Amino acid sequence: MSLLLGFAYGLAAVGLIAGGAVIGVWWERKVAGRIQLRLGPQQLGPAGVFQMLADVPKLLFKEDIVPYGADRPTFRYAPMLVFAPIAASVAVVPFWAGWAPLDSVVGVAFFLAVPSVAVLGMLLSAWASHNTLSTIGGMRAAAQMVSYEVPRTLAVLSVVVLAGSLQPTEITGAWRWWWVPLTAVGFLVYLIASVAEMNRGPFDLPEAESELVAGYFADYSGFRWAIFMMAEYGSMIAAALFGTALFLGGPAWFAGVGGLIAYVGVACVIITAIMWAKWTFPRMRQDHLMTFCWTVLTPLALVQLLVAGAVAVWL
Amino acid sequence: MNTAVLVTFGLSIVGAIAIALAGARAVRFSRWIALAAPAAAAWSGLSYLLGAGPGGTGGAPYIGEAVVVSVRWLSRADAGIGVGLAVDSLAAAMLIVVGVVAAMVVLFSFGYMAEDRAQARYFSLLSLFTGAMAALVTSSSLVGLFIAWEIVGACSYLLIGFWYTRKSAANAAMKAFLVTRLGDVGLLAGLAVLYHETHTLDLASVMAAVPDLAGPTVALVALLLFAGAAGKSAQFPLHVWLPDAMEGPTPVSALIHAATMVAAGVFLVARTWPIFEAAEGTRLLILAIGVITAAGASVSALLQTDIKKVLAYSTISQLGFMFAALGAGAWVAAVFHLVTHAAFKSLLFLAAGSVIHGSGTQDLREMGGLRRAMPVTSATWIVGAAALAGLPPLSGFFSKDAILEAVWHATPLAGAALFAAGAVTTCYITRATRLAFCGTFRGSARPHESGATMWLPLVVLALGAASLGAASGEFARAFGGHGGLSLPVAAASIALAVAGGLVGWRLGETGARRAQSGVAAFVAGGWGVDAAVVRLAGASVVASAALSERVDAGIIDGAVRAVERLAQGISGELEGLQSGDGRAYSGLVAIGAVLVVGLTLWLGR
Amino acid sequence: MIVVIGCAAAFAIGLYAVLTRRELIAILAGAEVMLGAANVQLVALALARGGDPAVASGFSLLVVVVAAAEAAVGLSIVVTAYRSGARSRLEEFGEVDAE
Amino acid sequence: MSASDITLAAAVAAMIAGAAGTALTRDVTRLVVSLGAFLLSVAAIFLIVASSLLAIAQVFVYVGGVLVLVLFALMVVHRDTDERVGLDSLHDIGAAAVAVAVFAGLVALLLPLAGTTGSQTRALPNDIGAFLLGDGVVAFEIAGVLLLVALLAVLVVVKGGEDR
Repeated sequence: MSLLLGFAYGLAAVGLIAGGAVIGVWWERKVAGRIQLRLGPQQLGPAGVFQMLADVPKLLFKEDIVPYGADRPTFRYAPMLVFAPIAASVAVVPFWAGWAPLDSVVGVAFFLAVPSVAVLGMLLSAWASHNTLSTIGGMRAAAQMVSYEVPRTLAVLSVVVLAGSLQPTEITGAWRWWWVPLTAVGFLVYLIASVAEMNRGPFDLPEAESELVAGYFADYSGFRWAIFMMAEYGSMIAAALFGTALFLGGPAWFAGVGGLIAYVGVACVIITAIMWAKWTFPRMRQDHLMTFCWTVLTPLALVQLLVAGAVAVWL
Repeated sequence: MNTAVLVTFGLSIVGAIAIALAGARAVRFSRWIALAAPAAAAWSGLSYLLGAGPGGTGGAPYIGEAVVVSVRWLSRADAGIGVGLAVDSLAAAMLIVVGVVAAMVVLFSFGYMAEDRAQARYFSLLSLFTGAMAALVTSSSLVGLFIAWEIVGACSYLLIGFWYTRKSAANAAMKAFLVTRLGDVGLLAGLAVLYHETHTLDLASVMAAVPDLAGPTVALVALLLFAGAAGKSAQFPLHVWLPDAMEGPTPVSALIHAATMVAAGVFLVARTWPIFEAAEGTRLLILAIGVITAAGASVSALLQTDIKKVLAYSTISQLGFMFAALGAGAWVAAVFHLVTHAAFKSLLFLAAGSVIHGSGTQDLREMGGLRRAMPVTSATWIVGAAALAGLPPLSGFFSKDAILEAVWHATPLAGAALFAAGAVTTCYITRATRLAFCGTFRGSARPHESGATMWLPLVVLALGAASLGAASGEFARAFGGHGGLSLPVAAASIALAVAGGLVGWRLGETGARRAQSGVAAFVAGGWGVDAAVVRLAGASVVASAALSERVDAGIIDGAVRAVERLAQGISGELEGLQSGDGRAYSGLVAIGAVLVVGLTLWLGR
Repeated sequence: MIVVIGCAAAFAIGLYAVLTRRELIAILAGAEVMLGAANVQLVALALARGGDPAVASGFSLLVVVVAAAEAAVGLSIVVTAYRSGARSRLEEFGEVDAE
Repeated sequence: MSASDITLAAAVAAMIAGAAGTALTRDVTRLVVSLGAFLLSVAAIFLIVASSLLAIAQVFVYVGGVLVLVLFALMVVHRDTDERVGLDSLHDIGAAAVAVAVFAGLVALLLPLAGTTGSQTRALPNDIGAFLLGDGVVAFEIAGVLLLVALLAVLVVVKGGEDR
């Protein structure tokens, strides 16, 4: 029974991410176009909305190329290892006040821990391609993701300390409006670290199309490439939803469907902001990236944790 | 009062660190911190005594009157050691002594050490010493007391060797450290025995447990504690370090080697008085040693040509008086003499420092006529000298007569020896006074009076030395004794003092000669203890070296050779195992694990 | 019971890997297997004997953390050794001290 | 056998399979995948018998951390070889015998200890936290210090390698 339910949730999560990615691509092109004083997609349908429908079959029916010399089974299945954990992490997001698909007592740790398995998929796919550029991209991705997990976890911990629980539904239940000013710095750190975790601009060094072609998925094409892209959008969606729920209290604002709509709306605003950042800032350099993580974000997150801890003790 | 005590320690420790860190440039400011700590100590003692009122505590020294802090340390389920601070009348009196003398010495040092390059170290150590001494007198457990006792000893070592580039100073520091360590071993052993018997080292609990102890145990403990006290207080066989300790700066001699640290032995005995009260035989030994020290050292003082050496032997002699009083059972008199002695002896030392500073020499033969050049110094010196000589109405008269009376009542023989020592005391101090201050100047420098920071402490201490005697009745009553003087003793003592003074005056006129002849040199050198130690140590070292040579060649070398052969044999067999192959190593570990598991199973069957 | 036997088996397999592998990293992986198996064994035995699950889990957590630190140090040594002489096999380290 | 027993048996089987793969495979990626399978099944066993927090920590630290490092190190070491080099082993009957002996010893030693009075409760994160900051605080602190030392050690080792 529970297996069946889990299967249903997994399917739903894949659907959510796939749909989100399709809409997200279109939306990102529109946003980027506006930012760069152009229009973006406009030929198919009103404001080019049917463009996203046209993209899907294109990706699905492209030839699935496996390069000569690649480690074939690993090359084929490593993308799944990138996508699956991110899809799984959506399961602990508290969509409804007091309800999440997987209402675990360690939900927050789950959300932070499970996507880190995706690094393994990236490294394996990079390794399996047997391609220098891919290998460099994979190593960059590993270094970046392992590093940025630290400030991200620390930032989330400040909310955990305030709520006294690792259960997302309990945290949203305990949420108070003054957490927002109190954990503003933590939210910022969480957001930046999340963007770095999903390898999006301005932290997209592992892909770095101008130097590494496309990094760890340089040799992928067709729907395997689409899986990487879906993973990127999926982790953006998950990060935005989870951050909104934890730091901004998402589902706790209103009861019922209104609450869900408001929550998802705010998450969409955050996603838009993440896109905005990608099209605004230039890509960082590798050493700046690491310095920024260890000397700016991590101390900031620690200070935030200290402040939150002091308040929690004082309460 | 509690705050004041804590402020003392805080200031001392923070001050010691801060002054040391701030370095020489900030010393003009930071030395005020070194002055503030003893002031706080004096204030805490004074406020306690004023708060307690006359007769506030009766009977034997009593700890736990006002506990400042108390923590458990090294605690175990069945036993533990507490350390803490507590103030009673005895501690308060000692706090005042330490505080006032230390404050005066620090103030004096402002001028005396003004030219020195290492002032920061100096004031830092003084500050540390003050704190440790305050801890020593207020500690509520013997452990805390012992720790402070050792810190005080370390400060003494560092300050005697303050001018460490001088070989004599470094040697003197080493000697002081080693000789006092001899006594400290006894003290530590005594504490161990006490802990073994009573399972506590809290003073109050230990003292409460003393009546239940067996007689021999108490005697042993008293003897061991007295060994520590004798080392610190320079009593007869262990007195050899104190004259050499004069290598340190003179204010240090005034503070550590006259007023406070050397008196810690007396304090220790007074603090643990119930033990000594129960140990009759040990008290007799203390009396004997005290009298021997008092008499012998006073004769030695008569033959010195160095003004500081005179005072050093005088200090040993006066400490002998105190121990004689302790041996005779009059601990209140001993403590009172400790207080007055602190006042007049630190005064004398500081005045000697002023003389050395003003005349550029510390050799009595090169002084003379300083009365005119240094009026304040000479006037205060004479007050101190008269107090030391025991002339009424100065403080020394009251305290010494109390001792004389007590000892006379205990054993007339010892009393007579002490009377004689008292006469010699007057004699040597009169001689020194005449040599230094009367006649004409024989040295080469131009003597001049010292600055205000130097003569102001002299005046303060002179007032104390002159007037403390008036408090003798109060003092005795505060500790449950009785005041008042015995007229015959007083009369005899005054008569002897006058007679001694006349002789001393004559001795001073003939000028000072370095003691050349055999007997005189023997006496001046501290009754040959140093030489005996050297001879004894030398002989024993040679003997033990010969013995150990035989043991070394026969047993140890043989064993080493046997082990060597064994090791060579074994390693020859085992060298194949050390292949440098990690796989083989881990395999061996695994096989070992299998063997262990198998053995466990087989044994556990 | 099945956990106890399974962990013993995994431990023995890890030991075999440590003993027979030539590549240092593979040896480390074998050691990780041994550590993981021992850790599970610790928890399983503690619970099977009626121990406090919180205590067992807490100590296992510490073991996990410490073992991870050990793995990080071991791998950094391997990588450094490789960079200093392009050696990655155990038998190539016989004369480390000769450098 | 209940459903949870079956899950547990499956997890144990996966664990042994992962361990065997780690020990025997000749392929770098299969080694990583096997080790990952082993570590994940350890996490699954933790989840079933002990505590979800422990399982998550296992995933976080081992799969997300240690395994990535192992793969990373493998990539560094095998970076510049053009053809794929297999991970060869020196298969040895003696080593196998030792391993089997260890297995037998462990089973004989530990199986009698595993009594039947197992507690079926699982630890909540709060209980573990209370233990770690209560009775286990010394161990907790020591582990923290050890981590710091390990961090410094890695820095020193890597720095030293760079200087050389």
